[in-house]
Amino acid sequence: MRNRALRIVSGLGGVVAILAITPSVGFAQDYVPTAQDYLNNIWVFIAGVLVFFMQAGFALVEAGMTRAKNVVNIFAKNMTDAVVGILAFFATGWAFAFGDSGGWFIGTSNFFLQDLDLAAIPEGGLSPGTSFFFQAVFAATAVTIASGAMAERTKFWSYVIFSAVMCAFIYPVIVHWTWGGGLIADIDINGAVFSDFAGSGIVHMTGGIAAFMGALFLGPRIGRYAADGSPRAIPGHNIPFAILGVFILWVGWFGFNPGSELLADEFVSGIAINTMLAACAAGLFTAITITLVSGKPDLAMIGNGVLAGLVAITAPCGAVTPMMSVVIGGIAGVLVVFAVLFFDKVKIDDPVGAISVHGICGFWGLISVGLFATYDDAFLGREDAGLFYGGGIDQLLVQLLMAAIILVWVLVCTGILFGVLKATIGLRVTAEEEIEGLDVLEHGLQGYAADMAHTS
Amino acid sequence: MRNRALRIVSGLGGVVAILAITPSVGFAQDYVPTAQDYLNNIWVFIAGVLVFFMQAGFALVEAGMTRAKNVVNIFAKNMTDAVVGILAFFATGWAFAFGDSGGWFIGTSNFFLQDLDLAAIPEGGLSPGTSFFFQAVFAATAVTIASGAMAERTKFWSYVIFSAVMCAFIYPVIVHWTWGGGLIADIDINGAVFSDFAGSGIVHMTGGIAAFMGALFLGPRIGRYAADGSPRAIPGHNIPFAILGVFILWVGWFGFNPGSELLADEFVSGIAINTMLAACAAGLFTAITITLVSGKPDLAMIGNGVLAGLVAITAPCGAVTPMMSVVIGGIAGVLVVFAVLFFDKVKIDDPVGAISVHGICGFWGLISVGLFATYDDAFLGREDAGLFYGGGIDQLLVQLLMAAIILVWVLVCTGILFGVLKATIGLRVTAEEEIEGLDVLEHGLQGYAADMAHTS
Amino acid sequence: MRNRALRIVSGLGGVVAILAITPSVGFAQDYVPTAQDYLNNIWVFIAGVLVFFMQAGFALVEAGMTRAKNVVNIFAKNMTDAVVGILAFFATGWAFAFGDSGGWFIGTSNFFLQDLDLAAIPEGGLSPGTSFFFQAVFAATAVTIASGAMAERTKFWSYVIFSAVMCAFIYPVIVHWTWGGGLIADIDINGAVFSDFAGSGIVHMTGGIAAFMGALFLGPRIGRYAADGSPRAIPGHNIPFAILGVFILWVGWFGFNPGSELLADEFVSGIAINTMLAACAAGLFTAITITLVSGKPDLAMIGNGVLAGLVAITAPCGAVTPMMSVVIGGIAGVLVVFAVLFFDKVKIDDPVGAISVHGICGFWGLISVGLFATYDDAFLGREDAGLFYGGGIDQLLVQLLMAAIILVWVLVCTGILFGVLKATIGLRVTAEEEIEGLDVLEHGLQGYAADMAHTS
Amino acid sequence: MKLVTAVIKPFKLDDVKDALKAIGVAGITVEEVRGFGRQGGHTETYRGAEYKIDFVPKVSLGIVVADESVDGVVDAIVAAAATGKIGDGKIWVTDVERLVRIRTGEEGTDAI
Amino acid sequence: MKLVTAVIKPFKLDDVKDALKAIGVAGITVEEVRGFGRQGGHTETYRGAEYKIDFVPKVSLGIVVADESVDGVVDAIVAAAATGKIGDGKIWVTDVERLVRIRTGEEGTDAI
Amino acid sequence: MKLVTAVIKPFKLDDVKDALKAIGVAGITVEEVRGFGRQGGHTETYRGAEYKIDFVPKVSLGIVVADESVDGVVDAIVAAAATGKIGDGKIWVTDVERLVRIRTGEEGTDAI
Ligand SMILES: Nc1ncnc2c1ncn2[C@@H]1O[C@H](COP(=O)(O)OP(=O)(O)O)[C@@H](O)[C@H]1O
Ligand SMILES: Nc1ncnc2c1ncn2[C@@H]1O[C@H](COP(=O)(O)OP(=O)(O)O)[C@@H](O)[C@H]1O
Ligand SMILES: Nc1ncnc2c1ncn2[C@@H]1O[C@H](COP(=O)(O)OP(=O)(O)O)[C@@H](O)[C@H]1O
Repeated sequence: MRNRALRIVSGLGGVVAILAITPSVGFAQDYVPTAQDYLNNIWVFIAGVLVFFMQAGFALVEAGMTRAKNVVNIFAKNMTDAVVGILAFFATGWAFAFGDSGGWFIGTSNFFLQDLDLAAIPEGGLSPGTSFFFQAVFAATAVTIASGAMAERTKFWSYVIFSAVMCAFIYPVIVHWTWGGGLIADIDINGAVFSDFAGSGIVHMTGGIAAFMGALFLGPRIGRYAADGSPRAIPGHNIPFAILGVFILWVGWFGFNPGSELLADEFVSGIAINTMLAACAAGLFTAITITLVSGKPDLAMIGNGVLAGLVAITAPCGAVTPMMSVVIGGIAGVLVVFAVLFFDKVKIDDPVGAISVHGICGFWGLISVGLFATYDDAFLGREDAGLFYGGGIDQLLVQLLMAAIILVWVLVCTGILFGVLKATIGLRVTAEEEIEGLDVLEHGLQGYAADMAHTS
Repeated sequence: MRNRALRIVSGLGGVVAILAITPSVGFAQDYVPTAQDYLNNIWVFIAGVLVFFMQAGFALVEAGMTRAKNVVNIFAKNMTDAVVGILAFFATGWAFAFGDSGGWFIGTSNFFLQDLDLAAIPEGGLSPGTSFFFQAVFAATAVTIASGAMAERTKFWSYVIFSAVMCAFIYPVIVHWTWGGGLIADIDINGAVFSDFAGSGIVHMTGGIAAFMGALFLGPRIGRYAADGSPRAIPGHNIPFAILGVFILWVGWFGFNPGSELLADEFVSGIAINTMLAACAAGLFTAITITLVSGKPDLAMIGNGVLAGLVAITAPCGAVTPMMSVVIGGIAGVLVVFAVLFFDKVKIDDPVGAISVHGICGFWGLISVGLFATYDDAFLGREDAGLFYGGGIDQLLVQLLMAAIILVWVLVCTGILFGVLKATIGLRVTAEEEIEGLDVLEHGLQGYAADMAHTS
Repeated sequence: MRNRALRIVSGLGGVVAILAITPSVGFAQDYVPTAQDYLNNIWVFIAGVLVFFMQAGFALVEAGMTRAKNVVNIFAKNMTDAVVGILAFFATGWAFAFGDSGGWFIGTSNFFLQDLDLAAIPEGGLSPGTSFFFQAVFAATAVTIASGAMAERTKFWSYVIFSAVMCAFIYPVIVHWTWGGGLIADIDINGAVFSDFAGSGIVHMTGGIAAFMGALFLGPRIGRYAADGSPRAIPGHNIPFAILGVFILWVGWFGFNPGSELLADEFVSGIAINTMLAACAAGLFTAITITLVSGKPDLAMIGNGVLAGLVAITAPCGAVTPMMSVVIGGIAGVLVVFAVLFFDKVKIDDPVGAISVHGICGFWGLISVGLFATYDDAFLGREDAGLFYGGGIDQLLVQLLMAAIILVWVLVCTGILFGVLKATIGLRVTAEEEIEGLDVLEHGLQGYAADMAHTS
Repeated sequence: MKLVTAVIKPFKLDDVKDALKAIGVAGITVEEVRGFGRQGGHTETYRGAEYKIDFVPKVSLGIVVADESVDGVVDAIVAAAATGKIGDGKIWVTDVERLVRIRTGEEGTDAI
Repeated sequence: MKLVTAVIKPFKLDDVKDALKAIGVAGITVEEVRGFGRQGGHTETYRGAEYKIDFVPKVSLGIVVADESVDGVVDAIVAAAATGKIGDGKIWVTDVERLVRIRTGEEGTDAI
Repeated sequence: MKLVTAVIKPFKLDDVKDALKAIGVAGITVEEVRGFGRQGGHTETYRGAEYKIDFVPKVSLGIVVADESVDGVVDAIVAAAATGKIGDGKIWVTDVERLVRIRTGEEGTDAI
């Protein structure tokens, strides 16, 4: 038992002294962790908190880029991603992703964290508790990406179901195939193995593809396209929210990428620098590109640009130089502009650009490893794996193969899911509800109630 | 003295190398701390920063759930809780809470941090500096809870005085009785001793009771009840603010609970997981409950729900399993809905639900330890203390006794305080001021000035 | 190479175990860092993340204190400070500041981080990677300060150029002269050497002077002064944004000052306490002062006050007692009010008070070291250097000399820069654009588009 | 038909609405407006500099009614909106030559 | 000249504007308003307590036209704004005795 | 009595208000409106897609005055609001049959 006497201040100038001799959460364990072990776990936990903070960022970006009449619904969807998504990952997600698996497909143990000693820190590694916390907030991120593309027209309860299935099954299976050691982890082309350090593909491309399918099944918002089929902008109602959201997401990314080192080592700050520079380069190149395309530095697009850079560097951040991070980010910043224009043209209505930012630039990040990798990020298992560093095309092929597998899996799963939802309880609100706004009809609430209406 | 030469970059690739040989803040000390000691202190400090961030969350939740005409006053009150509250805790709060005490009642040394070596890190513990920082931000949290219940009708300067007294005296005494080793810490029922890991009772119930008294002494806002006495909703003017606030509070809670371990050990992430799951379960169950009650998933109520789960798990987070955290949170999520409805009916006008969230669910969290405790959280001093784990009712009795003591103390103290304020400078603004809004009349400012009014 | 096998979960209950044997980002190194070394670097990195978060705070404060019609432009400027500023610091800033220098003036190596082993952690110090990250976010802070004073009338692309030059050259040179070991670091008056622990002068005064020059070259906003020359207030459009920004900046300052210890040692929390208390005291004294001056507790001014206290304590936070921190902060809180009134009177239109907060109170913080320093903050190299602690006036003189050098340098550089911009592409938007608002004309975007305008 | 325009204090809106409902008024169009008048404004200071809040928030109601209903409507508004304090507001009546219900195309009093 | 005032559903604004442009209307002044009428509102609950959203968002258009154009304008609005659903709104016409273009000081129909 | 309605550029509001005060106007009711007219709007692009900002922000003033004061009021507004640039706005005058001060029940010019 832990010594309570030491928990209670003995009165010596308020010094709180505690000795943690035995477990309080979790059962006993053999290995006695070192200060470095504790540091590793505390650091990754803190990184996880930064990642969780991204939930607020996603909510703000989505809310800011859409209309006031739907703002309550948008925050409700994002709150759902955290609340339902994390519960789903707790129930089955973690088990499917990291549970023991006979074969390549799926894990089948530790549902609801059963039979896990959360406090057992292995030598030089993370305790199951730390791992679960970090993985759970990642899952919440993966699902919330789709929310933006489905904004302003999705039935709330249908979205809740999507969110649950995504975190309970679709995403965890991909994690099992990669970080969990399944299907994709087994690919080996002349020694080249997959590398997706923090999840450009596993997390963002997955979310982006789900976003695409959501937007596809829903169809564009009323008024988004003119009679002649030309796209008409529906400007967001609160740009400050959107950009505040971008800043918060950027902050969160300093947990997302550096935290994925899963250790408190000498490489953390280098990973952070790559993350920072890619975001900056992307923002700058988006500003230049959109100014050339439409004449003005459209801040909403620049916001997309910064996020595009962050998404792209998520895979290569541990394997490339700062200079190449600028290149990768810069390309993402150009890419995202044309991607947004493209999806607009083909009538995929994505109010916040989630497909372009997370889907397209997630893909770009994944293959950029095959082009620019020079350091061993502990996935690659070798130096100079990138094509431009003499590594040949093997790595590029593995990355492409990986992207293809993720694409197929998410297309099929979300296709079935959205199809079933559409056929049963329905995916889209009525035209009347969409025109009046979802807030009052779905939630009985106005986002911005006027004082007027309720005094006396 | 510390070697300045090392402070200034010698030019070797910009490597900043420093050796801290002797103290800079605080005086000399004997024990030479280990890396683990430093880790403990840095971690708890960072947790304290997260807790401080909660101030922004409280301000946003309160502002979002009230009217635009009072938004300046609401941010002013929350800023006061930080500014005045922390100064008051510095002046006398810490001394009363953690100063040496002859007996059970109150500490009487170290006013204004006098005679404390802030930098003295004891073996396996926290320095007075780290402890003070962490405790000070807790104090600011305790006082700011009441702000929400007193919103839209309280005189600013009266609130300032309340805020000061709360942090200078009322709250510190409770801390002294518990974490400080006084009255409540001395209770022992067949070996069962109090357990309030991070303060469901000490911090939140305390704040909730003060909130109740504030709302009681103030009376309901004009227009809150119809002529026939039936409650009329006064919807908040900015739901996005409210939910952003909930997200920020949630983030802060990852400092509040895990930081209360007061060590960087293997239990931190488990505590965080319990915190996260309880919040999720509460949010989900509130969504379901309010939908059954009023037909729609009211996001403002769901926001309360998430906070209710966080408050409830604050006491048991170190002693229960993840599964039981879901149960505790889920119950809190249901409880908070009916608590809000109840206080509405009895004409206690609590604009943000502070009494229900912090008072009622703080109480629930406190007794839930007596029901579900299975691990030793270093307060309990034993395993399986909970009723449902064969620990008998002793623990439950201690927790109930503790709750009763807190209830009486806060009722009496705040009763006297609000009574005196009401009898002297007055507690409530004039009806005219309340109708016009507090912002312009109390602060000379509009929350949202129109561009119109000030161009040319 | 790093062991991939350990990267991929072997299935043992999802425990992710990793051993980082060799570098992934950066090349090999000789010294094997200890747990304490890793802790130092992780801590300073996390502090850097908090500092980066300040970008959001600056954006919110500026946006909240200005008009809705310019809110997009304001967020665009602040995003630019991060995006362009950090890229500029990466390109040349770091090299000028910390590169090898033959003499006192400027560094000339490691442009674009060339020839730096980012991962090389020296004994008891920070790796170049950690140092760069921390210094880069500081640079972004220094430049963003000026944004507020130049709000609502500056051409976007001119601001972009200012932002780049500031981070690429003007600020880095000052850093080289001080933390970099140049001109100012070489000053020695009877053993008294400069001390600017976290940059009241180096960062904030620099930013404040640039802000002054910007406001001077731009001239006041249309309508800011009545025909008779009397100042007319232009109230901010969103006080909640402004105060949320203040809270975020306050949080960030817990990275800014404690992080500047550049070590995870026993002094971190003391530095944080000084920072916290100075902010509180400043907020309180500003509230009292402005109430005496204008009759009401003007929250916008109180927000300035809190920031004034934070700026002032930034230099002395490592050298003074908590009590003296209250004094230093309190004085700053009074100072800022009269500074704002003064600049108003002399027709320097500073919409957010950046000159008063960062310039004046940065100067105050710098000289306060000469008055109140009692501990050795590792710059001073001695105890009791302050005038009031028997240290004589030597320290005061050094601080004054330092301030004078910074003043001259920034006045000259920004004078030339703004002069050139004004003479070429122009610094200020047209009167018509200023009246209509910069958002639509510069960015093609409204900050708050009405739903109305885009349905059907 | 006539258009009755009433400028009242915002917190009186619910009372006035209920009063009008009570006498059978079927429709009202409401706007948030700012009023300048005898009530005057405040002179406040923002960050030390003075500014006048000349315009106080008001609510304006527009009600189209049949000629014979005008007096009743005006009286009802006065009764419900009056506080006796300066700034209670104004009511004015203008002539409406034609009224159309968009949904049906009905004209005149049928459209009210 | 006449002032044509039309209260319509917000999402119809673009259609109505285009319809009026089509028939040569040179100017419109638009306001966001709240309407109370047959359409009624919702009774919602906020944190468990009931409240009525009596007023639904509408948009009001004010158009000054020459007498002879009134019918055309009214018809155009009805055609563009009608959905057949309750709440489509109203149009009313009042007489304008004088119109001035501020820029030029022009009066009467020249000022339209 | 007459109701003078003026639609002006927002930044001219203070000047117009002061000008009206100067000639003894006791009360004004102001609204933020959006204007469509010769001034035209902007075609902007948002995230790559075009949209028209057809309506530019304007401010509308409503002033009820005695018949004899109309010309003075109109002239004062024109003088204060004119910039000579397109988009300065319009002023129109309609007849008011009845005016009531809610506070006192006073009618007619006494109520102004
Ligand atoms: N001549 C007027 N024309 C238009 N609106 C007016 C006029 N006079 C007053 N108002 C409106 O009525 C409101 C109340 O008028 P005010 O003179 O302040 O109080 P009271 O009506 O009690 O004398 C004003 O705020 C303004 O909106
Ligand atoms: N008598 C009236 N006076 C002024 N505005 C009215 C009147 N009747 C209706 N309105 C406006 O017209 C809108 C639509 O009217 P409503 O009765 O709801 O539907 P409909 O016009 O189809 O019968 C209302 O919301 C209100 O803004
Ligand atoms: N026929 C009209 N009816 C109502 N409002 C009008 C009319 N014509 C113009 N306006 C209003 O006057 C404003 C200015 O008119 P505009 O034609 O743009 O410039 P100008 O009045 O200088 O010719 C418009 O934005 C609109 O609000």
